[in-house]
Amino acid sequence: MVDLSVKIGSLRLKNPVLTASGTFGYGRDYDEYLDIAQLGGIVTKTITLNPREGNPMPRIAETPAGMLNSIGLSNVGADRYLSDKLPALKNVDTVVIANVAGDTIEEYGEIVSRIQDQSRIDGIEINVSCPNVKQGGLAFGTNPDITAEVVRISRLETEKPLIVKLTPNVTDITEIALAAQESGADAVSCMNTLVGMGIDISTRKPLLHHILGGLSGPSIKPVALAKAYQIVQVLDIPVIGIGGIMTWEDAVEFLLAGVTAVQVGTLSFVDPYGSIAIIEGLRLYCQKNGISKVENLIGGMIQS
Amino acid sequence: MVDLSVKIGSLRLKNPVLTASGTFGYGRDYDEYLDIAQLGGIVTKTITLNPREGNPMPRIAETPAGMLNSIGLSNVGADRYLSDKLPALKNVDTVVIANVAGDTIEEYGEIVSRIQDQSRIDGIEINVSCPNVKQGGLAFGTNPDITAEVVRISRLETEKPLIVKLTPNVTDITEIALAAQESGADAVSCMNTLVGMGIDISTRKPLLHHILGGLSGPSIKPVALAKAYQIVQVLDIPVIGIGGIMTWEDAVEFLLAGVTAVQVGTLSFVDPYGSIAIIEGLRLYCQKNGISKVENLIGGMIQS
Amino acid sequence: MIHICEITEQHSITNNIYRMRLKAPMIASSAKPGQFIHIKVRTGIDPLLRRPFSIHRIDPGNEEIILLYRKAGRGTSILSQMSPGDSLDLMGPLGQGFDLQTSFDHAIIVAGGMGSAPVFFLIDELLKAKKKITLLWGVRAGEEIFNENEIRKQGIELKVATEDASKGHCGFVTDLLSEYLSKNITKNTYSGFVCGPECMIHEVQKIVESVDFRWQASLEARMACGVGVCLGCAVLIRERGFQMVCKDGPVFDLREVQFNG
Amino acid sequence: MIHICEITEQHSITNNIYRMRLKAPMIASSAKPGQFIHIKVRTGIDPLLRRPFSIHRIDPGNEEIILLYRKAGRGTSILSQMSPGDSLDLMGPLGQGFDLQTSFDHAIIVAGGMGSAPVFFLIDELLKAKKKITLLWGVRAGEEIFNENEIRKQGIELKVATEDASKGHCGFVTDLLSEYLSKNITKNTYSGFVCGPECMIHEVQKIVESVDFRWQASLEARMACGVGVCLGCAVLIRERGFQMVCKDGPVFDLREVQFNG
Ligand SMILES: Cc1cc2nc3c(=O)[nH]c(=O)nc-3n(C[C@H](O)[C@H](O)[C@H](O)COP(=O)(O)OP(=O)(O)OC[C@H]3O[C@@H](n4cnc5c(N)ncnc54)[C@H](O)[C@@H]3O)c2cc1C
Ligand SMILES: Cc1cc2nc3c(=O)[nH]c(=O)nc-3n(C[C@H](O)[C@H](O)[C@H](O)COP(=O)(O)OP(=O)(O)OC[C@H]3O[C@@H](n4cnc5c(N)ncnc54)[C@H](O)[C@@H]3O)c2cc1C
Ligand SMILES: Cc1cc2nc3c(=O)[nH]c(=O)nc-3n(C[C@H](O)[C@H](O)[C@H](O)COP(=O)(O)O)c2cc1C
Ligand SMILES: Cc1cc2nc3c(=O)[nH]c(=O)nc-3n(C[C@H](O)[C@H](O)[C@H](O)COP(=O)(O)O)c2cc1C
Ligand code: FES
Ligand code: FES
Repeated sequence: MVDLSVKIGSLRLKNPVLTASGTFGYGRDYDEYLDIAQLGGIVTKTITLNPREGNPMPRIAETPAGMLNSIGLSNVGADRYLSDKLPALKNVDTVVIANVAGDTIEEYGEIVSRIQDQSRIDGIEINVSCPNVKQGGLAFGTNPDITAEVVRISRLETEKPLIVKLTPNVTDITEIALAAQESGADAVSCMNTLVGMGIDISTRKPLLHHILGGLSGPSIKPVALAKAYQIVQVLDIPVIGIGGIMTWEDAVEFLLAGVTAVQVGTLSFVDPYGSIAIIEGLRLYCQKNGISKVENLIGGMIQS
Repeated sequence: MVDLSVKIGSLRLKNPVLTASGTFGYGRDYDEYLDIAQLGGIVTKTITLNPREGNPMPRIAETPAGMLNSIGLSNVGADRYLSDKLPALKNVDTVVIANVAGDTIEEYGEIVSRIQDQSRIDGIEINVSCPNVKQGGLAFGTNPDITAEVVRISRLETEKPLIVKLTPNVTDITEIALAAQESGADAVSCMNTLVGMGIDISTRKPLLHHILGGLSGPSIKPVALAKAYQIVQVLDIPVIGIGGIMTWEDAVEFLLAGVTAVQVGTLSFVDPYGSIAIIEGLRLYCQKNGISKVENLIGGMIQS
Repeated sequence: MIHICEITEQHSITNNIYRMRLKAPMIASSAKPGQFIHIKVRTGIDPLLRRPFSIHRIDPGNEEIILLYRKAGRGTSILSQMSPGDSLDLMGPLGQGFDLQTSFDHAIIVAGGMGSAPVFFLIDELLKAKKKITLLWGVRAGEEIFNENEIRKQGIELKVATEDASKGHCGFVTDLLSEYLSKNITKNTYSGFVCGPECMIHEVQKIVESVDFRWQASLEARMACGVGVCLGCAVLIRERGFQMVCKDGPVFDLREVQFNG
Repeated sequence: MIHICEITEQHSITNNIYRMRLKAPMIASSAKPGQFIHIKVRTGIDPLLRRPFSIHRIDPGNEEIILLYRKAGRGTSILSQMSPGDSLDLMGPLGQGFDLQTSFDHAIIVAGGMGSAPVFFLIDELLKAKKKITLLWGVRAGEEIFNENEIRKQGIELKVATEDASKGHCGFVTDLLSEYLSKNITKNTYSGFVCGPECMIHEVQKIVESVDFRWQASLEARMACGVGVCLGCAVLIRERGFQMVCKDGPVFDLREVQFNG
């Protein structure tokens, strides 16, 4: 028997595979395709204090080995999240992480405070990749001081495990990751999407209504792995790897680079069962290679 | 007859397609596969004052729709560049751009001064993606002040068209591009490779000896297009688009986003004739669509 | 549900329109007209996303579904190169089909281009329910019209418009609709159905503004998940806000769709 | 040169070793043993890069070249699914082959695993030049040994080593070499050739340190361009510094190769 469990701060996950925010709805949308209790955990779609309609269409496009999205944080808002979405996860034996965002630093504190007493929420992931109007539209997470402030204010509101989801669109991600750690984050997840765009040459229109969007999928895997590896070198808290994970081999790659768990995003769109297939693949890989605990893989890269 | 020519500062290119530095040797390596006089221009491999052996193996690896490299600026050095490589391009009717780099700000000035009186060199591209030891190994081009200083010192040495090749691994590329423009650059090229990595899970070793390397190829196209578009919005000088261009459609996409010319890199490895195929494709596309000058495409994206 | 289905037949109808049969017992026995399937045209990462296709027809006896598709880009050209015996990974049936429960006697169907794909399944069901049918069918070139005899033999009133004047009315299918409405419709025992490109559907919306029976439209949008998760395929529906074409549609009440511009 | 070549034959030799024939007149007429071709296994971006394969043999009469390859990953498994009639885009012949101009009577060849691929072309040329040949061939399992009778009939001395003891010596081909050298070699009318995985070649380098005839080794390295441009496939060669496996090799003087560690 292989022990697949891992620990993110005080959270024990039955295995290191979670589904990423925005790619698994509020947790029950893929019930027809998989048993969510088999997952290490679910990160729900980013919620904000008030509901949001999201951006005009088109919102998605395909790119070489990837996709662009500019959904615009369309979500049901905190009230409906608490009244409709969370209760639907009541008796599910897996970890539920609520992902939250705000328009201002204060709003991060408010949304955390609004949901933090829910026993069904096992951890809170802070999405700092939203545009900060005060900073000229650059994401909160591109500035270490602002990131620190967002984390600090959220930390004041909750004792639940607090995970900061980093944006990769920065010069030095270790600086931001350290700021998150020093302000009280229990873990960081790395990474959100890269900024990208595309143009339909037949109509001459941008592929996305908002022109710029977020790139995800296998094309970004090498970048995600590099960022995760870089922050693993400087942090003491656990890192969750995200970006382009499609197979159990990809998951092993991230674990060897030093992350404690992974999230899969775009994969679910292509193969709703893909996250479970990764878990099965990990188990088999460990069995075959005599690895009794998946934790033993973490950081196991051999430097040549 | 379609007019494919474009202007980069005082440089007139017969068409907007150049081959990117490091992917076309010193200009004559692909002679068996194409007639280089048909190219808009050639950017030669980055040269430094002294020859460099480059990094230990492995230096390259394949990734989803892309590749990683850490060649380590292996090059013949300024002397052999001038004595062997440049003369071989003597009677070729195309634009030759020398790409240069240094270990210190001063070295940039020295290498520019060393080559700038060569009539065969039509322009100089400054590679600011090399690690700056004084800045803790971050590339020169990640800091606007250092970029400005590199450009200023190079500008003092030459009146040749000066192109600054930007690194994408920054929070705000417009800031760096503006610094380059204000310090006297005649154009910028965008972009160099993204930082990425990979691990061979069977050996547990990193795919590259140096662990981190540069990601190129179709996977980075959406990022390259976004960066190019962003700097086109703020600059007055021309922008050359680079990153993942594989087809004439990709080239049109970049032109519509506002670049004046493009460079193709990884494509040449996959299809040495690819650059010429792009030029032919562009010509045909213009003909079919009644576009008399390719310049009319530049910035032609229609915002919805 | 995800199904691995064998291709049992593949034919080209024109230069770039293909008809494909797939062994898919579960879908053949449960699908409704207007629903679609979501296909991974090949394993691996290129192309990455699935491609949505309406169910063109079902052949329950053979446990088969039939697709009708146009070679439009990378995904469909890979599809077009596949052969009987090859397998496809598909999800479905997805989405809400046409609502045929409302009371009406006479279906008036407007189909444009590949919008004809779902229309044949719709017609098969309408015939079972003994409805009168008028089909207004617009295409670029006459060669894209197929099954003409079968259609007429079934007692369906068929009017064709071609953009290149090679068959029927020269012009748009919306011309046929305007003409039809101006002549025929008096009472509201009709029900309207429209499938085709967005601009055509938008045009139909304007034309039928004043007629007082129900119109259902089948919309298209770029899709990632196909099941309402990614929120990528939104369409603005009056009073309901953004709805997902994949999950809440692809069939919507025509009058409630808010097109951009 | 880039060639679009038709596959004329494809057979599996074992579970995952394949032999492929390609119509390639220019290559068949000009290639030298030790050279390789660089294949785009399919159009598009996945996989992105070409894959290098030694020329296993040529059949000039039929204007064909023959490859021998192991299904190792994505690219080779796509190759293994191709059929006669399909076409491949390939560059070649590339690199410097073996130098057969040096004077020697007796070739001693060490082949490990897929290193046997270029060896057959080499043997064909050595036979034409009327050289004596000793082939030491190491594989994991006996089933990977093929053409055994043909080889012996040609008067070649063949010794086999298998790791699973299913044929010949149980162990490594380097054991065979040590033994062979300890018994046979007295004068320097020999010339040595070695093809196989890096660790084996490295081992051979150590073993032949004290013998005083020339050894040539065919190396492998991950490649992008295949023609010396990307500088990706460097190998450290004594006195010459970094050389490119694709352009300066893949054949190098064994004694001059500097392996890591
Ligand atoms: C509900 C629904 C039903 C459809 N039914 C049919 C049908 O029965 N027959 C048929 O021929 N076509 C149908 N389409 C359109 C079909 O999905 C596209 O033609 C197909 O996705 C094109 O893929 P490609 O790879 O060949 O083109 P590419 O242009 O290479 O595709 C690039 C991306 O754009 C998307 N895309 C391109 N065209 C369309 C389009 N018209 N609608 C939505 N997304 C698009 C693709 O899915 C892909 O993500 C339907 C679309 C939807 C949404
Ligand atoms: C000069 C030369 C000659 C060769 N001749 C033969 C031959 O005749 N028969 C044969 O079976 N194999 C040969 N190889 C090895 C062959 O190139 C690889 O097995 C093949 O590239 C694997 O591709 P893949 O997509 O199946 O594997 P993947 O592991 O999916 O490939 C991923 C990447 O690694 C590279 N790679 C993987 N394995 C090797 C390897 N052993 N050497 C170099 N690059 C590798 C691939 O080219 C690709 O870029 C040769 C290699 C070289 C350099
Ligand atoms: C359609 C879509 C919607 C997303 N929405 C969110 C979101 O609401 N909040 C968030 O933190 N990340 C969101 N993401 C980012 C993913 O959680 C993930 O970080 C990213 O897609 C990279 O992982 P992948 O390559 O596995 O998809 C979204 C991604 C996609 C593709
Ligand atoms: C193998 C390799 C070597 C490169 N060497 C250089 C170099 O010496 N100098 C430089 O400025 N850029 C170098 N580049 C970056 C390319 O010029 C180009 O900016 C990058 O590859 C993105 O373009 P592409 O996606 O078309 O390859 C190199 C790229 C590759 C793949
Ligand atoms: S395609 Fe994902 S919500 Fe419709
Ligand atoms: S593969 Fe590019 S130099 Fe050898």
